Amino acid sequence: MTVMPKWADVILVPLISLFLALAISALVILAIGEDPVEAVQLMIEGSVGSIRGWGYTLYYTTNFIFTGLAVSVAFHARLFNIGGEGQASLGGLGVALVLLFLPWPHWTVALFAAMLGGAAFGALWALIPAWLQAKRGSHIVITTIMFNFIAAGLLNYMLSYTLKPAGSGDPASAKFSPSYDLPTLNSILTDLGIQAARDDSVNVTFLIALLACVLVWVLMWRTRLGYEIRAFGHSETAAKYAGISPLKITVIAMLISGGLAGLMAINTVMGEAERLVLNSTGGAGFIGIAVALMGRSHPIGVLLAALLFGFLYQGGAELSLWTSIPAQLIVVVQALVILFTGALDNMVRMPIERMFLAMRRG
Amino acid sequence: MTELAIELRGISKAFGPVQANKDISIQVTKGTIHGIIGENGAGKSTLMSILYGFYKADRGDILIDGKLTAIPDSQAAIAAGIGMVFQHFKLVENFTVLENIVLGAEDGPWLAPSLSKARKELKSLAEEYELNVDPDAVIENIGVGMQQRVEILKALYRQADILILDEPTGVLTPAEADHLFRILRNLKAEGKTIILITHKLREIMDVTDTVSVMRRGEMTATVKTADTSPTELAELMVGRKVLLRVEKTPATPGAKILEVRDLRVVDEKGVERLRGIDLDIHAGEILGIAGVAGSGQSELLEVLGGYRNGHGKIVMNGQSIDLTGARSDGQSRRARGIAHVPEDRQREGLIMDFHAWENVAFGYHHQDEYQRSALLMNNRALRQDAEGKIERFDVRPANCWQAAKNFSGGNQQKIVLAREIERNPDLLLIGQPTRGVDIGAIEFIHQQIVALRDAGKAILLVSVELEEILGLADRIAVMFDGRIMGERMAGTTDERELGMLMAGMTGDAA
Amino acid sequence: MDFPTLIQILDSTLRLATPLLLACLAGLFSERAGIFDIALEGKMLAAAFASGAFAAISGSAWIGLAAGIGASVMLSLLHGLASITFRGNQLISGVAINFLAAGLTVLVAQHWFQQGGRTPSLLGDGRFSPIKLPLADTLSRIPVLGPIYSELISGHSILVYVAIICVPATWYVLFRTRFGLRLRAVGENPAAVDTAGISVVGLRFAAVVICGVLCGVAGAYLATGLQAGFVKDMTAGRGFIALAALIFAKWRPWFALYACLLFGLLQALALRYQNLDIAGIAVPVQLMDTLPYILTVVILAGFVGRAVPPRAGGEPYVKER
Amino acid sequence: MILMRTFLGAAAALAVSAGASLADPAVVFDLGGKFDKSFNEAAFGGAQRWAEETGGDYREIEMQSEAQREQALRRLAESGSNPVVMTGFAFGNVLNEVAPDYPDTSFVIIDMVVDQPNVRSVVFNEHEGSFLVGMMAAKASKTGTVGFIGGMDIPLIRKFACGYAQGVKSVNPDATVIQNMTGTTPAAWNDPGKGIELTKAQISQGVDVVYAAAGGTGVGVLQAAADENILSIGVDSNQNHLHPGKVLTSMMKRVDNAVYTAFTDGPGLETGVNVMGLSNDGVGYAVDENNAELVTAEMKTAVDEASAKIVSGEIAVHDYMSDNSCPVN
Repeated sequence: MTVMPKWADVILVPLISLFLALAISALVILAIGEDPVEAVQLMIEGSVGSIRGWGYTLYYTTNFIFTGLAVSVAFHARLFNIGGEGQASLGGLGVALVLLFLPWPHWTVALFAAMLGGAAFGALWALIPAWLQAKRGSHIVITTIMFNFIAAGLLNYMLSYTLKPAGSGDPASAKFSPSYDLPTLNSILTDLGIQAARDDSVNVTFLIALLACVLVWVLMWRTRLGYEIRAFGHSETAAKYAGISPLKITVIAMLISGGLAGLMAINTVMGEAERLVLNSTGGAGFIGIAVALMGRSHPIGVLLAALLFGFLYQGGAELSLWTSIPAQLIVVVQALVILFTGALDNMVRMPIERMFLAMRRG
Repeated sequence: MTELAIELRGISKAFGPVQANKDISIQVTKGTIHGIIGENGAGKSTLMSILYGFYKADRGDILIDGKLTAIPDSQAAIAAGIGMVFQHFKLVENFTVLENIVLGAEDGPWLAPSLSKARKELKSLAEEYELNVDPDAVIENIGVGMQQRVEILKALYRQADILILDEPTGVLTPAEADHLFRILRNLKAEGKTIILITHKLREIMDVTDTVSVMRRGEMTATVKTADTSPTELAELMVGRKVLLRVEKTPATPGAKILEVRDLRVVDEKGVERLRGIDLDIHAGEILGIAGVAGSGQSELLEVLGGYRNGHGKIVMNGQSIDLTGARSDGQSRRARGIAHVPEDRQREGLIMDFHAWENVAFGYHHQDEYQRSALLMNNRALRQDAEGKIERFDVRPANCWQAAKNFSGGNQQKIVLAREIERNPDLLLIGQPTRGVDIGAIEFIHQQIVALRDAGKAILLVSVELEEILGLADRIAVMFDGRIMGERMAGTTDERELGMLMAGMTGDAA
Repeated sequence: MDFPTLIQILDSTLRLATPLLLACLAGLFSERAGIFDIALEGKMLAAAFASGAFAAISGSAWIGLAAGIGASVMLSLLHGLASITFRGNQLISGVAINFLAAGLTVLVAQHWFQQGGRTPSLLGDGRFSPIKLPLADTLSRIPVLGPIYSELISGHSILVYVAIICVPATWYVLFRTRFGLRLRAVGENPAAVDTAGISVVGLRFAAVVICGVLCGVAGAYLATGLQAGFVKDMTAGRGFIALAALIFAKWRPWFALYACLLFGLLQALALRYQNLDIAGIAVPVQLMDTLPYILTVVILAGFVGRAVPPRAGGEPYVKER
Repeated sequence: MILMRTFLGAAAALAVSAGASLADPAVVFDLGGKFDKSFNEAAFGGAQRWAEETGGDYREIEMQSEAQREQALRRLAESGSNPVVMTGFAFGNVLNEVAPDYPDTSFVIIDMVVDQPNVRSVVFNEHEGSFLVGMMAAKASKTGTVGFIGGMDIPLIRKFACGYAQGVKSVNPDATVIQNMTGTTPAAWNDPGKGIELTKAQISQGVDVVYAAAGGTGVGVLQAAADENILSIGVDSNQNHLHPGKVLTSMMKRVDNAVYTAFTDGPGLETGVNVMGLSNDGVGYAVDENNAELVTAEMKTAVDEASAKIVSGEIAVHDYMSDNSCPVN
């Protein structure tokens, strides 16, 4: 029995949860002896107060769109893909291998190839947990956690022994060819004659992320596969009754999920670092969980939540640059958002449901 | 002497917007068996759960032995001498019988003394009431009848004077049910009070002293069993005159549609659920499968519907059907003209969170008319199709944007039926067509099934309601323990004969 | 490998297995009661910070231990609130708690000590120092057994012995007491417990609090026993290895001990040998580090004995209607 | 409206603070953080010394993630900080890109050579300093087995190890040098627990002097050495005070001097590669009241003698990074 109108479910509840998370974050800032108002001002100024700020805000947003969509697609199939981090770092490996060892004539071709490489490696890293879940009943949450660690070990090994250029002290690959540099907001604006910040922040992959939102929406709500994924996610028994193969859906949903997570690497590895470094993901795989939860697994919601987290991330980075508030503040905000929009959802929802019930009766 | 064991006064309980119990009052005399009868969803279980402290009533008083007693939780109910055997047993599957009995009734913080005391107690209880169980057997390894005894023992071990049994015979064979009723009479003789919740009229007439009837959350009547009749009770349950028989003409079976030979199924736990089934179904007939729940009829439906793998031979319209592998699933069965209304529509037949229009295509979503292009689905076509089906099957409310979970049980079933029947299948598999469906919808559903038969289609009907099988089917096969015990023509058999077969007695003995 | 090296490696194994074991048993209590807990890591981290901070402030390892347990139990209660009271998703709650601990520890450490998210180094009574068992010196001259007693068995901090004693204690509580029976039952079928008149919520909260206490001890051991103070992210995935060990042990106490010792041994070997040479094949340290995770995946895949978790695990208990 | 005011207010506040920081120097600490008791802390110490002596202000930033590097450098350059000093080789790549965009800003990078006109690259002859403490280790060792515990397994740390081993062998050619690296990722700088375990493992192999070149991990090494009653050698900063009487000496890498000098030189400082070695007190060993009793006169004489010979070129200490190999091990 629906007691709440849909708008309350998709807008009101997340907003209240977000408000609670932010309110508690403000208390945390107060508790460590800082001024929340000033902190918020600094964050706004640093993230959306300048072209540079926007550049980085959108750069982080791009990451979070990819990982948020990754988690969302898996959520639709009722799979909790906690392995976005590992899949994204493997995606980075894929991008790096494609760009380091194969020649490409132009950045557009290179980008396309890198997308394939990143998505393929990310998908591959999701494939094994998916297969184990579907075929052997291994809990996908545990396997993807384990695969995050295994990915870290693998990447560590590759960067320490295989990809590291001789004589380098950095556990990082060589730089990619400069001809693969992606057009950035900065370079585009400069071409237009607008003086912009010089950096490698937001680049064309942002547009690809937006495209990914559209494609995921089309996939989930306009294709047979999406229909089957959602059906499977809502009821595995019903899906089986309808002749939808659990193995197929689990594997395909996780391949798409892992592929999306892997695609993030074109932004971080190809776009920003222009080489493969350790920890290029920077926790974006985990933020994807918060983004998907907040965005109710809908691409529009994911986009908005990713923007919010992009803002928090860039603002938080600024905060830690100019104040003594550590960037871990953002980790706390992220934790609180996951807590309130995910685990404590009922705490927010139940009183609101009661309220609507009372209104309907009254 | 009419001392009251229980008196409920003005009990009300709502779950969210649903009013499950409305101002219910009831008096249960000590040392009697008191039946509570009503349709599914009438509020019987809720009422008893309140009495057992499982739920808290919004309003109303409970009197035990004439004293006003607050029952905030099950602990209080147990302390007040109430024991309850739930429809779905509340046993820890990988614990032993002994551990299950001791759980919650331990003597002290250490386990060993409790267990040895319970072992002795169990022995004397078993002798007293004919309730033999092996105390060291693990629950998941014993049968349902045995598990039910454990539940009763659990209550007796807690010195219950009042025993509530919720639909206790749903999973029992008639013989097991008879044994249960013998036990209940023994308990009554010992001075225990028993409340029996059921929707089966026969049980009420057989075993109870008094019967209360519930309908839509309200108590409509309480009468002495001796002073009433099944017809009267049925009318009280439903609230109007009921046609207990389905109106249909005799069948005119045509060509053989489905042939099943030596069909075998082994389930996930390695238990053989079907042990060689042979069946034929012809066009224009309804074959009913009778049997106690768990006799293999679910598995039969599932194999035929492509939900589960099996071994053996199935020939449909002269062509054999794959029972394993990629071409053995719901989709390929539908392609062969087999439609399937599953037993559990909420778990299998519908996606409860999907809109009605999405559900109307469920399982057929890959069909050409629903596609816009190779990649995209045509949602508009889906909705148009859904609107037509909703109208023709009188689904209420006629709103294709409403989520399936927000329709009543009957309307949910109509959505499933509309989807499956309008595909014009050669064979319709239909399981528990009217479980949890209100009486008005039952008639409609039965009419649809008969109409499909009259259109020359083959129908395989599985139901645990013997009455429904007898009324609807033309031919009846009875299953027991994964085998078909015998086949009877509906017109020439009766409940007693089928009951013997359901209990595993061969046709000759019956 | 000579005998003294072996003793040393085993000694190191014991030290490294201790936090794993405590966290693993913590997880065992929680998951046996049907509450999945992927936040062992976060609770350990919070406990490590709290114990490091309070030991530094008070100069007493015991006060540190109490603070560590307190911090961990607080997070446990949060997990309980989310997953028991409000019937939220236990995994999501766990993820949130892990992040909360990772962020808050650094934030508070920075605010309190201004040392970049670490606590001051602990000295003297601020740490749990090794305990020499009676006669350790006297017996050390006995060949083979002497060194085993005096070096391997003796000379650990008290929390190591606490962890070991927790194994039989856990077994006893679980299988020989009323509480244990109920705890196991609530993880298998909470409805059975509920209808037997026992509070599911109460039992599960009890389990979650025990989990918090044990994680607290584990974290305190990291900061005040194994090391001398808190550094950010010092648990370094131990909570997840403990989780892996729990699955490896199939939720049984004695097997938890063996699994933790095995994983401790892997860590000890990985620490000692950067590139272990086994039959001419150099095993990179990364492989040693990830071996517990790989083994867990193999176990989960059911290739080496299937791990069946408690049946009601992960599902919030809702009374059926 | 309120939002607008907030924006303007924030902008105004930032403008004021930006104005105040004009031409102040800045230092950027690497991921280990400025309180790693080692490398970054030394840099912090240099900056503090400058601030105390001159009364000046400086900006400081601690890296939290890889992606922040570029952003931090650009923000500092744009907000007028000059010179901008950064600690750690990991900035190399980024600086190479950033420096040309801000020709008016002077950058100083420590532990890495970046060839840009406005960049001063400060590198240290760690192998020379390590050679000296290696000699002291060999002299202090009774077992003839000494240990080395490095942080991340990178050529720079191999350079420490190689210099150390050469020093040990120069005193006692039969000595055994047991080497361990904490790991292959930046996390290796920050894992005192692993430092403790590695030290205990080395002790069981007979090590009685252990040299830690492992950033924050070294704190654990020194701790374990003190607990187990053997000698340790600190690195980068003077770490003798951490466990008085237990730390034989510290291999001083005067990152503090590099930062201090850079700050003092101010905007427009001389660029190019700046090699800090024994000759210009860029490296050395620490003697203070905490280890005075441990360093014998004979030891000191021998080491000082060797130091002079290295400066004069009479002793050539092999630099691992010159060919990625070490003649002894």
